[in-house]
Amino acid sequence: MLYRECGQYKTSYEADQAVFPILQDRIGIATILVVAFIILPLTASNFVISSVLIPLLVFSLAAIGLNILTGYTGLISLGTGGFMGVGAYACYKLTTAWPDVNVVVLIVSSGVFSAAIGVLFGLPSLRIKGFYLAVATLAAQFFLSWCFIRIAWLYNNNVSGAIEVPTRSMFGVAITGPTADPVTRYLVTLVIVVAMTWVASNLIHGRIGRMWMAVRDMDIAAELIGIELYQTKLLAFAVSSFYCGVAGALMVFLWLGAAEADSFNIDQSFLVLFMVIIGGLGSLIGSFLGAAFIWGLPIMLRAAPAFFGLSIHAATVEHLQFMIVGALIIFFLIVEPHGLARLWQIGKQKLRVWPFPY
Amino acid sequence: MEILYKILIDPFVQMVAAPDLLAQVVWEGLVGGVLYALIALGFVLIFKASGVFNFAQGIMVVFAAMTLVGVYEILRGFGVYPTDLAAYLALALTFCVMLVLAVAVERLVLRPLVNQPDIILFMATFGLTYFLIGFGELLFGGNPKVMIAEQLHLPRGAIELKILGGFVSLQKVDIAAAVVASIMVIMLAVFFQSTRIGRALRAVADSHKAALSVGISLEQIWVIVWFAAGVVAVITGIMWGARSQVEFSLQVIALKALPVLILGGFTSIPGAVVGGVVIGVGEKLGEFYWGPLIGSGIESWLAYVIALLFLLFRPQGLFGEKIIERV
Amino acid sequence: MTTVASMQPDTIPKLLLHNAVRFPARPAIRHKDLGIWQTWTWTDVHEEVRALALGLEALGLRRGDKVAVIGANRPRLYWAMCAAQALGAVPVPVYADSVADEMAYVLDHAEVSIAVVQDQEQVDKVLSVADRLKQLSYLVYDEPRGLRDYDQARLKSFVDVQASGRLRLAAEYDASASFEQSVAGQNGCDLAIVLYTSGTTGRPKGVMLSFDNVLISARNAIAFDQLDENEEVIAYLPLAWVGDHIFSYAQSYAAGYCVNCPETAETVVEDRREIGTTYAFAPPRIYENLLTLTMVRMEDAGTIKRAMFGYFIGVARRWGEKILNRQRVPLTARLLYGLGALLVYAPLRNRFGLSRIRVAYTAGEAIGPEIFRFFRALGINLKQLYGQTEASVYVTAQPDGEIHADSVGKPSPDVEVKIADNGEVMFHSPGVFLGYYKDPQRTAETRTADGWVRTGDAGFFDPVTGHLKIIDRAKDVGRLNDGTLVAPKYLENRLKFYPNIKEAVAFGDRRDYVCVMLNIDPIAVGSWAERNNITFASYAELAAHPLVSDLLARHVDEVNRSLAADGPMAGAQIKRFLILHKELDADDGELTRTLKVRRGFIAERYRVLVGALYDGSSAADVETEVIFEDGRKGIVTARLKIIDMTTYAARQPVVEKAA
Amino acid sequence: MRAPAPDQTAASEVILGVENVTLSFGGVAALRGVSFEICKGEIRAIIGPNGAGKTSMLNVINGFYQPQEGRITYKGRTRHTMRPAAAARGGIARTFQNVALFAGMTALDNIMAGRTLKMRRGFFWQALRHGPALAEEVVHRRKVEEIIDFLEIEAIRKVAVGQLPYGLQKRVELGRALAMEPDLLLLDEPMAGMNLEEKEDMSRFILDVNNHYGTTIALIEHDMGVVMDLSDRVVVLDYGRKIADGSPEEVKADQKVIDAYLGVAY
Repeated sequence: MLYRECGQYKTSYEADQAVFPILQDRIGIATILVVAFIILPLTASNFVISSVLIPLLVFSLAAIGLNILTGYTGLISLGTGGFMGVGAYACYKLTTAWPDVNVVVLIVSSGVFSAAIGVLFGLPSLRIKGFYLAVATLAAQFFLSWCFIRIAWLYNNNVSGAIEVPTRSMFGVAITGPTADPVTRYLVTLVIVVAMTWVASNLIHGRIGRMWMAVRDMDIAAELIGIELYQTKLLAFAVSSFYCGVAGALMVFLWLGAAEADSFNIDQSFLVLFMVIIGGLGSLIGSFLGAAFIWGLPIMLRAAPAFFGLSIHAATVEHLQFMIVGALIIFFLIVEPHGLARLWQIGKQKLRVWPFPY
Repeated sequence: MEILYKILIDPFVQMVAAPDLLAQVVWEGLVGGVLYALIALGFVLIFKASGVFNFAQGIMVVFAAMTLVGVYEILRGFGVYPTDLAAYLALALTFCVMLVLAVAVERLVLRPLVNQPDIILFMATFGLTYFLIGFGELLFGGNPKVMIAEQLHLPRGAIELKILGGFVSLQKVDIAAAVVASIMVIMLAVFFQSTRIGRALRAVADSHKAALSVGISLEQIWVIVWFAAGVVAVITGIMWGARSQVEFSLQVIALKALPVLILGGFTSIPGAVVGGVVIGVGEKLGEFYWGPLIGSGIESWLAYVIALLFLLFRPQGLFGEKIIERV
Repeated sequence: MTTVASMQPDTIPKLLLHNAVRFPARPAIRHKDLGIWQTWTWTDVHEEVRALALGLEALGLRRGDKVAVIGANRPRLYWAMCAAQALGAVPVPVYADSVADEMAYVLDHAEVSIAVVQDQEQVDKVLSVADRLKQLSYLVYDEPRGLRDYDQARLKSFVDVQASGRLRLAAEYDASASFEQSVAGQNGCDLAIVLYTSGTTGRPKGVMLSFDNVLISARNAIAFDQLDENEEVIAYLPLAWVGDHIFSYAQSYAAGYCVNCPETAETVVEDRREIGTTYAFAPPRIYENLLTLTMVRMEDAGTIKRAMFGYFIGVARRWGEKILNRQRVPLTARLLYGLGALLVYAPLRNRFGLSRIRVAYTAGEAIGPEIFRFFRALGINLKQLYGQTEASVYVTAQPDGEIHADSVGKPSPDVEVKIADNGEVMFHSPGVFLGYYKDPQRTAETRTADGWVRTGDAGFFDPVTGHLKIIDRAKDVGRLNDGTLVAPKYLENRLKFYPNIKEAVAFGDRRDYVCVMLNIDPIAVGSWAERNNITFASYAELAAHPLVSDLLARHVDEVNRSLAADGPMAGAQIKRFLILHKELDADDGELTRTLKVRRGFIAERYRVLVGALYDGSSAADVETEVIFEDGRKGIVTARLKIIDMTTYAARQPVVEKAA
Repeated sequence: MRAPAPDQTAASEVILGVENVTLSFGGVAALRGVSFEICKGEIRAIIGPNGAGKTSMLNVINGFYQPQEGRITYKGRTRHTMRPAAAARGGIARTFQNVALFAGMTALDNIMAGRTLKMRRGFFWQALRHGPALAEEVVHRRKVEEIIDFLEIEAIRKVAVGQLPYGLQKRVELGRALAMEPDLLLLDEPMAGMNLEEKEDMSRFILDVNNHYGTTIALIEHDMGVVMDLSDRVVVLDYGRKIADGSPEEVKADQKVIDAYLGVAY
């Protein structure tokens, strides 16, 4: 209905291969970007920005990272939290070691470290598959969170055992640390996330993306067309962990402002995994939708009783929240195992063929 | 050189120096291992029969324990007396609850998700975990409870063995746990080997048609295995609860079962046991003798690393069937 | 008009040079090939055609020679026509789906010396009859696929021919000049093209058209509909059909607009949507199919959506036409229509690929008023025109705002139309053909000494609107034994207006009453059957199903009722009908290549059935020989039920309101 | 049946040689001392009753299985073990008995994936997906489109292969193999489960591939008629042994073959 593709014809492969070949999609994306970059910063309250929008972006990025590994390459990982942690601690070390280097540069480059660690724990992926591999990543998760506690050097031996984000500014504006204004932090996060999403989509739509998906869909056939399974899987691990690492760094530096080992425990890994599954394996949009759902739902649930003027004990709400999230996860897996992304696709298809059913 | 010595030689020297201590550590590990094995057992049962990797096994243990204690308290509240009667009544009721749970899971989760890829079912059990945590806490409150060990007439106190030129103390509860575990394993083995249903369950692992030919519907089989897993969970809950206290954070021990499964193979009951023991002992030894070298707490990951290294050499586990890739 | 025309280039090759200067960078033709719309500007086309022309000349193509063009709508085949014309040779497009034998006749009769063909399939066909073609010296093929092991002596690849042409351009200093000379050397009255019309009877006739015929008609039409170089048309109808020749070739050169060639036959709808044609020309069945498709698909839609769709289509049927004709309508209607446009009409146009349509013509057959109004109601400016190959298409057309579902409009610019005493429509125009190729006798039969052409159609001018109405082929208009007038085609069209009825053949002339044979529409009836869970394995089985015959009986009954109110036609109501066991098929000679029924042939072929229809028997056995795609022959047998209908007394004719 | 392609009658240069290859899984012998040669440009059929070891033979040739004994000589280079990826790099392409496509991807992407080896642009450019990377993408898209045109699957270009009917899936798989521009093309029952029309199409494609690109083809097929029409030479396996080798006519006449096929539709 909204999609009127009549008259949209392609005279070049560049146009035909474009990520958004349909005009209406391009318009849609443009609108979203305008809203994200201009409208929200102007309208949203500090609370919304710093405890809804920023985390949403951070988790979306982590979800994209995990999606590259699990959704596009078909390798289950339970180590996301750990890899995020590596990013965070690396960034902390970097910023404290080189106070005057631009913090944004450091945030992004801290991904390199988690990438390295990711590859290290990806090494077994040649021999082992499926749940067995999940265990390998679980090893990574527990080993890393152990490191975050035991290796005092990581948090510069401070007594609290936590990492405190130092104030760093860019063009004279504080963008990290307690003094940084939420909107600034939001915008910085947004820029990084958008840029990295763009890169991810580039990779996925090109040769590398096809290699990943080939490995995922039918590794035998992939090998047959000359794809080196091992290298491809490791590359996926590297890129995936890089994204998670940066997400971790963002989480500490632009969202929480401080963190300790616990921020990167197994629960974090599961949280991101949920986002990917609910959002839809093998879909970038899904990563965002999933993050929004998993992160947004509890917030709404917490708000709900007050909204309906009920006074329920906080603990009870907490418990109900667990139940509802759990139930919803199952519900979603039942109604649409391919996640929100698929729902979106179906909806879009319906609009394209409207008024016909097919 | 120095460090190499510390790693390669020193620990063994210590072991020889104080064999009683070694024995103690091994025993501790053994007991821990038994409990791991019990949880792994739950996994294996379900994985064998329905190919589902049941992450919820951990929470089922806690839930079972919580229910047991909770129901007991309620019964006491109604003034059921004597206490042991209440306790056993509670136990019976708990089994019923687990049966209900099994049925519910089959109806509400497994049946709608039949023929979905493993990862999806895996995630579903996550959802289940979340739900049970919330549900359990809602019913029994978030704070820890004490297992009704004595009401169930579990032995208490310890046996002091004077051996190896020193003392080795064995908690009676632990012995009981070991015994119960072994009994249960044997029962299950018998069940699988020589009952019709057992054979059916084994068949399911290979092909669903085979199972139907035995005359049992897939649904029934699922209910049965989940109930069996539930029973195992109750036992595990009691044993674990008797050693420490019953709290929801316990559910992470489910993750401990993973390396055990890796060692034992996802489909082998004896494997689960052996794996459990190996991990348990290995963990304790590592923690006790090597831990200090690199800051303690290595328990938390040692098991996984052991499993991982093991994987690289034998991907299908100790007792798992060899996987041949057909093209 | 003529005066204006005479100042402009008077041949198509001249127009090519003209356009290369006028619109050097504008797209002249596109082809969806290798997944994208490959585009050629007028400059490119000029270059391509020149290269090809010089190449063909090198192959010995001379002024007056005939060049057969065989294949689907591809840029290269259109260029071949222009290249031939540039050399003063005459292109002869041939229906690509005609069987080897038909093809042999045309190629031989036209004395074709070079055939430009699309692919292996066509090469095989031509080679299979090569021994009967004395004149044929070369086969130029576009797609080399599968031709590698062929004896190359008489085969030349299109690319090579062009290459040799380019070589000449490089080598011979005067090559380009000689090309332009030969272009300049011709003028409007020269023979431009020979189009073979598969007449309803006998062998095809080669209609000779001059550049003037083609171009003046084309220009008049362009002026008539205010077309310009911005139009986009989709070329998917047979090259050999005059319609395609005018709309996708002559008018494109005259107006300078872009012609788009679809990727394959299956993807036409998709490709049309991608391009978004602004100017379209199609026989009614294309629109019928669109409508049928729509209705069938909407049947599968959800209840709410179906209701919504139904409601707004209602709104459209009520107001759409008026709004399109700029008549006054209440505000509420406008608002409702606006909402409908958002929810239904615009999306539908989009699905049809007609979002950008400015003018759409239907011609060649009568179109069902329902279908016609449906499209107009959606805001698509669908119009009817009445044309003939002999007239270079245009005889009459409907001017914007003067649309009547049951008329074919007013005489086109420069065209005079008169009705002969026997009711036959005759015309006189600059488009009047030069004659039938090598057939002065039949030429004389058709064209009077003073240049009037007999259309062979019976019709009359509506006294109210002054629009021409066509009843039937003049020779087909017959009388029942009791003297009442029967116009079989008129009946057939009335019947075919029902989506369930694909084809109808009516009999009655010199008989006691009217009978018809029906063909069910497999898509429409098929899905109807599914909805009523009627199972069927084959077309024949479906056609023979009692419930299906009931369904069609209802349609026939409605037709009878409406006929009763139809003045002169009231007497010719349908007494008996049967449903044929197989689809009428051009390959079996039952339809013409333009898919018109050949009543005579059918009457002959199904003698048994016709007999049964009139001897009162309740059923008839039939045995037919059919020709399969691969040329093999087979026998189909069936027992057909004959249904009796009730007829109604004539009522006072009600004048049909326009829309 | 068919006019032999010129280059192959000219010089029957051997492209692949199999020398007494023996393969067994845990005692079960799939192949026992099989030897035969495939000449450049020919269409070589491997036939035999079920379980004759045909598929195993292909798997040995492109490195899925490592034979316990025997040697494979490909393009003059002899090797004992080889990984599939290496075989691919060497110009061996392959289709499977039961289609092995990338179900999550469109027909177009499946075939594009076949170009992987031919694409050079590194990670950096891929990440930008502009300039060189895009240029490369376009070049290969064009090549792929030629294959799509060749196989007449324009209409389903952008359909996810999962939703395609079996016959078309087989075509897409062939397309993916062709995209590799192989020197040796292994086809495992290319016509299994197809109707007559689809079989005719597929046969045409196979002939055209061989004729158009001069690709050497080794194919396993059950439909004897097809084999006799298509192939230049036929190897017959039975219980992992070679029981006959020669022109279709010779093989047809061979008593051992007839015995082996006794009861099998012929």
